[in-house]
Amino acid sequence: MATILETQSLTKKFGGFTAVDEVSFNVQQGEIRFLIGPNGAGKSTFFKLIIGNHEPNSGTILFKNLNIEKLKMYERIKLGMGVKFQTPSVFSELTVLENLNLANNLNQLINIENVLKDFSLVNEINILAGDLSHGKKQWLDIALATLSKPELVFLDEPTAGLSFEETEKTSEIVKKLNKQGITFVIVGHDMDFVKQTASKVSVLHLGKIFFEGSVSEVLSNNGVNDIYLGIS
Amino acid sequence: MIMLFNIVYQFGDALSFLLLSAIGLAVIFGMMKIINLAHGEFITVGAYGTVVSAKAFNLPLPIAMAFGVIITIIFGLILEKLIIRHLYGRPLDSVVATWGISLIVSQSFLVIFGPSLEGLQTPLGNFKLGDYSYSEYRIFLIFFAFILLGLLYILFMKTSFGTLARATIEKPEIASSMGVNISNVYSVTFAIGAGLAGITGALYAPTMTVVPSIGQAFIVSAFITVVTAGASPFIGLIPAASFLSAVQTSVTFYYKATIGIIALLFSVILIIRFLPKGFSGLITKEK
Amino acid sequence: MKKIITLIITSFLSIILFSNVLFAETIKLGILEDETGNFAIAVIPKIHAYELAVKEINAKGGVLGKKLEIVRYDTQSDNTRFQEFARRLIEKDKVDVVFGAFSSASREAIRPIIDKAKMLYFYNNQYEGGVCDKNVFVTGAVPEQQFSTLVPWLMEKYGKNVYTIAADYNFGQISAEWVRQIVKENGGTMVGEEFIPLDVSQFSQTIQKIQAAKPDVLMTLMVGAKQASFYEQQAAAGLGIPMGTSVNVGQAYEHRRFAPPALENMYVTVNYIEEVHSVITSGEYHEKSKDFMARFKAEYPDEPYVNMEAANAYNAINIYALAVEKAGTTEKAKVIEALESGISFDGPSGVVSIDPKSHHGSHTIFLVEVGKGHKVSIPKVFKDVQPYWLGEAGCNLPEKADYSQYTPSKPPKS
Amino acid sequence: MKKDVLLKIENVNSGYGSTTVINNFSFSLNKSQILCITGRNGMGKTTLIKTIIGLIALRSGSIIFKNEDISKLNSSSRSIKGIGYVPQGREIFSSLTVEQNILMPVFTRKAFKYGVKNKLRDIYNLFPVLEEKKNNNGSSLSGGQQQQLAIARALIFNPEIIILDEPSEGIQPSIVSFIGETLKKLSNSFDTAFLVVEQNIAFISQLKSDCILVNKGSNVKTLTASQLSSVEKARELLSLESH
Amino acid sequence: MLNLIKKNKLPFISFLILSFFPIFIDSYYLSNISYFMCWTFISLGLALIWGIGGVLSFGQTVFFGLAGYSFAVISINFLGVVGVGIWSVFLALLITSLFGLIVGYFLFYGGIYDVFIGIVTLAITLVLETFLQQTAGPEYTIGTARLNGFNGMQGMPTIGFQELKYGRLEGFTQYYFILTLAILALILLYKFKNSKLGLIFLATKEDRNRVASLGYNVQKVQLIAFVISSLLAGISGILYTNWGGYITPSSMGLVSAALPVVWVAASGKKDFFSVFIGTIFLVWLSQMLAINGAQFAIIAMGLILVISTRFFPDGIILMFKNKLIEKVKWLQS
Repeated sequence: MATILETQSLTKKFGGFTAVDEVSFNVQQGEIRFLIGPNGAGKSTFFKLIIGNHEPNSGTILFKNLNIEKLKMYERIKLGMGVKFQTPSVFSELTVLENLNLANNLNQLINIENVLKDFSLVNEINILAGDLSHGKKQWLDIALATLSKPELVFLDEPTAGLSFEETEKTSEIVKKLNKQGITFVIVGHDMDFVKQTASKVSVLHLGKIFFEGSVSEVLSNNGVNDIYLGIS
Repeated sequence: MIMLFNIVYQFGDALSFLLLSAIGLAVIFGMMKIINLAHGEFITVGAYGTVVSAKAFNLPLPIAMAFGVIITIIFGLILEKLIIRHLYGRPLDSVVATWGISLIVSQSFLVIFGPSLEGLQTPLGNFKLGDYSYSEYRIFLIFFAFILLGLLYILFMKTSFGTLARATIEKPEIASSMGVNISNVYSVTFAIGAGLAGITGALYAPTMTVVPSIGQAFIVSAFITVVTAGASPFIGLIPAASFLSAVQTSVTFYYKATIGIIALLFSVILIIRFLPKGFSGLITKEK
Repeated sequence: MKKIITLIITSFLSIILFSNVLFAETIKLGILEDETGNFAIAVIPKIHAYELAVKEINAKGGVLGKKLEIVRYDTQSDNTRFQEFARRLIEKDKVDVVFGAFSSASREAIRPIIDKAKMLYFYNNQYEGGVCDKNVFVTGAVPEQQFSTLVPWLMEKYGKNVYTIAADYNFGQISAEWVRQIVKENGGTMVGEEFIPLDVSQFSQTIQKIQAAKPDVLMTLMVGAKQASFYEQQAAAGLGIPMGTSVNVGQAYEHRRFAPPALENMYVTVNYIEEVHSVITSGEYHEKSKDFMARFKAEYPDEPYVNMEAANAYNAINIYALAVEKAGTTEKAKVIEALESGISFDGPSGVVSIDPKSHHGSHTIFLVEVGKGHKVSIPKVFKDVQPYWLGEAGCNLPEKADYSQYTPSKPPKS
Repeated sequence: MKKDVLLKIENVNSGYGSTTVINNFSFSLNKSQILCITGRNGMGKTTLIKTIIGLIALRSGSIIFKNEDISKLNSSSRSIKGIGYVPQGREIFSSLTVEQNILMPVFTRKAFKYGVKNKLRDIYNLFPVLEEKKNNNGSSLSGGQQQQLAIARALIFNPEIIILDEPSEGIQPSIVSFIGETLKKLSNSFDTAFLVVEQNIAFISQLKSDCILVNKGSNVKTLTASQLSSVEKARELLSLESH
Repeated sequence: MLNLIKKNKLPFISFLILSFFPIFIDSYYLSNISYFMCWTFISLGLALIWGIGGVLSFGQTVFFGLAGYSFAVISINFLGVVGVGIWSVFLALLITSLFGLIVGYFLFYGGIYDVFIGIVTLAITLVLETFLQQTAGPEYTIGTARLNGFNGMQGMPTIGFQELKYGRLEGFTQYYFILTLAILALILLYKFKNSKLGLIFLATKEDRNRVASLGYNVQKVQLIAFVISSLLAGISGILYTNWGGYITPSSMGLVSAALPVVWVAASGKKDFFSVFIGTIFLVWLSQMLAINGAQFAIIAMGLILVISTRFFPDGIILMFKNKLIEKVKWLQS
């Protein structure tokens, strides 16, 4: 399998504080990679560095073997990325359909009905996105990130505030999209979701990669337990 | 030596004008996010309150000034209850309403008091250094501006009222659910802003022509100072006003007043471009 | 609640809509003056003076047997209002003549409209001078009348070093140019000149600049309420230099409104102020002014001050009436012809004659001194001062129609 | 019904605009009890909480707190009566320091000025990380620290009940379980009652409390602590399979 | 076309009425309504960037003034040259949109947002005003055109074909020209709003970052809209200059700058048609009040503004429009 994303010694400092510290990280095509770690470990910063919301102090980012660290966010997205931010950020004054149309950034022919079905939004098509329930907002947000079939999609806490049933459903959606060829990098705390979905997990701690491995390896690692899971 | 004192005096004079122009707006716009186009009219109310009470009741100036400030506070409270409280969280709509208020106030003053009031004499005297003479009241204004700003900083950053006010303005619903009577906090905060504008009016009334449009002399200075001060106006006001008045006085000194004003406006544009968080952002170094 | 408010607004609007009333045949005088806004203070006496003149003329039976009727709009010190209402006067109200405007900018705003419609227009204000326009007549004083009297007198009394501070726009710049020229002609030196934007209200820096130059005489050509704050501030700083001006005192009566000593030691040349009758205790000017004041105060007892523009407005209406009487018609071309034949009116401050070449009026110029405690005295009166410059420079309206404004540095002949 | 009922919700209806979200909802909560409310998204859990604390107007029904109907009071008065609130997403005041955040509710309560120092001491003992950062701005804390701060802010004025909306959301597992233990400790030693809206099954079963399942704005069923003792069992019982 | 009318019955009827107006009214009202309509373009431009894109510019008058002055300077310089009244309009608009491009680039690519945009554009318009006020002297002459400082410029030719009988923009010609231009502007603005670009711009109001994260160059979209709005403000400036034969620095002052913001907000900034009608209504209203209200005109205007924001937060005209469409079934599409 080919490497789709690679960072080399990526570093980001805020004032005197190093949020991301020389992180070298790579993702293979077809993975569902999870990025977990304590609050404040630098997960969100790392994620924002890759999609272009922050500028790194040093280091390189390779996407499909292209250097992208100098590109603006929209340019990176156009190369074949998709993003969902931490808090659901759908356009609340637009309808669900308008939201989806907006996400079609390459003006492709997309079967919107299938998308609506996949995300259980069929009945809400003409509802303002702001009036959706929290769970449906999360799904619409994931739909926006994945609509134009990008090769690599980042999801930041896609199951925050979801019930366990909704979490399971989200996992199914992600796995289905993964089968269709989308590689995922997912940031989150929801260990149920991780267990259901992940193909590989990276643990970030104090701005560095602390541990990397399969779900079971991570769960059985004492270090990860100490800093993060807290299962004694 | 005299030259140096001259520079300090001119700079301090311009600085205190910017600070006092901005001080009420720093609360109402800087904190409460009401784009108050009637800020100048609040100053007018303070000035008229001072002059009218001084003449009508033959009050000594400091008492008349206090009277002017109290009238502005009452005016602010009434306005808050009737109109402004419906505009919180709708900052852009506040533009129209406060514009309307400013029309009403300045025109009402014209109708009630006529086109001009008889002026007051500037208090205190003057002193000479070499060829130059200086108004003592102007020096008093410089000190007063700094003291007022210091008190305001303490009020909003260090006292329990200030904590409540900042909390309420940031997240009114949450503050309310923590037991804060937000409607009172809003009223009091707005009244403080109005009162500060009233102080500006009262202080400058004896030095200027008291006409219904007197407040217009302050409005542009007020907005540019508050905006360049940044998100924490009480921290940013002094550096912002210092920078702007330094630009203005030095350019005016070497060229002319018109170029001074143009330079002032240009530096505002550049500050916003290169210091998007204003001067307070530079100091607090927020992420 | 909303319904009630909607109702109130709607009924309010309909009242406004249908309140225009038709009048019988009269001579219609359109008046555009700033009843509200920045200039209201100097303009309100002017409006009353128009009304007084019209009332007096109508009481005597009107002109050519017709009554005079005023159609007046409040231009709110706003140039766009001047344009809107000039059109309204001309196209809707179909007035016979237009009077008005305070600031030069508002006069310039309506001049294109006036000229396009070939309307007759009286501008009744002291100003920077130079308007050479076939359709325009000026009854206010101009710089050559005010400065050629004031500046030499001041230089003789106090010294040859003159410093000018002036509003940084047309009026201030052109007036300063006149001062510069007259100072030079009289062997003086300009030790400094500063132009200040209209929006400035704080003058500490200006005051120090003046002190650094050590002038004998300070010419203050300051305009508007904000700039008038200079006087209080210079007094507070103890500047103490004799001042001369062409605008203050005579328009917005600062000597009455400001607490002394703000205007002490100030000299102004005006073609009228209400003190003329009380300061000059006998003679022609005393009598005429006293009579005028008595009639004015009988009509408008609350008028705070009768300024020079009030006299100019009063003169303008009377001059127009005389011209119509002479022409025997209100037809504009004929009235202009009559005016160009040399009409004179004996007004509150003596005879005002229209100079045919430039359409400007001659004036009696009073040199006013504001002394201790703002006590007014008139040390000198200049009789029959002519608006000589435009005519000498090449403006000759009876011979050659023109529609421009000229300045000393850009005269008509060049 | 036990005698020491603290909060009693009876036939409550509420919603936004023309839509009714909460339908004839009833339950009661005793002193020092922990009660969970769970259910799928969009079923009205947050609306219910906001109705109880007074941020959304009640349409009908009653809210009885300490034997007094508080449904006519505004949210600040309800808070003064002794209801603490930990909102979803923490809602820390970012422009205040950590200590100002904690003390903020005290400033509006004249009666609580005394003894506040001791209370603050207790809170710092409970959440040492907050003392470490007490002069930092609220916005500089991490998610887990903010959650502790939000609880501290509710604890400071000794409320009889604290209502928490999704306290585990976006928090790392170790801190979630620390918070769970803290809530249990507080309900035991300070007699504080807790009403917790939560979807994290592990957290619910950790609390060992009764749990109300909400569907379409109504109280569907109440499960006891023993029924929820294991995560797997809880999951089964709380699922709302195909209605 | 028919579909367009069906969907927009109320605007269609309004324009039908407006186009038959000249039959019923005299030349004064004709020119007065033309004057009201001059101001609608600057409002529409502001409604575009503010109502749709959430960008509040407080200094649209800088484009108004710049266009007016450019038109005056160019046309005076080439007086007598064939067609000067027409191509100087295009040149002036070109200058204005270039300036809009520069200002917009500075704003959006410089990362300036929210209220700061308002202050920056206000500062720019005040700089231009302050500069022009003091250009009375002969040194401020461009070619043969004197800027003439505070007193303003005049003497520019009337736009149009000077030789033709109804070829110049005055009277009927002016009225129909402005009306047609307004209809055209409205149609194009609605087209823009309903286009993908419009959708993107609308979305930037809520969350710029999210729009960028969907792969769009947010700055570019905002810049395009800003240039369109500066162009519209420029059209107002030229039409106004042509109407009165006069342009002055005070059209860029604080008061002038605030007026379009007030018109747009009070009318209903989210709906172009309401903004069009609202601008005409408010300019007319303030004129009527000035004519009949004497001293109380300005107070009444202030009261109307305060009450309308207090009770009709979405704009009074938009509220009336929605009420009307709601009540009159036939108007619904």
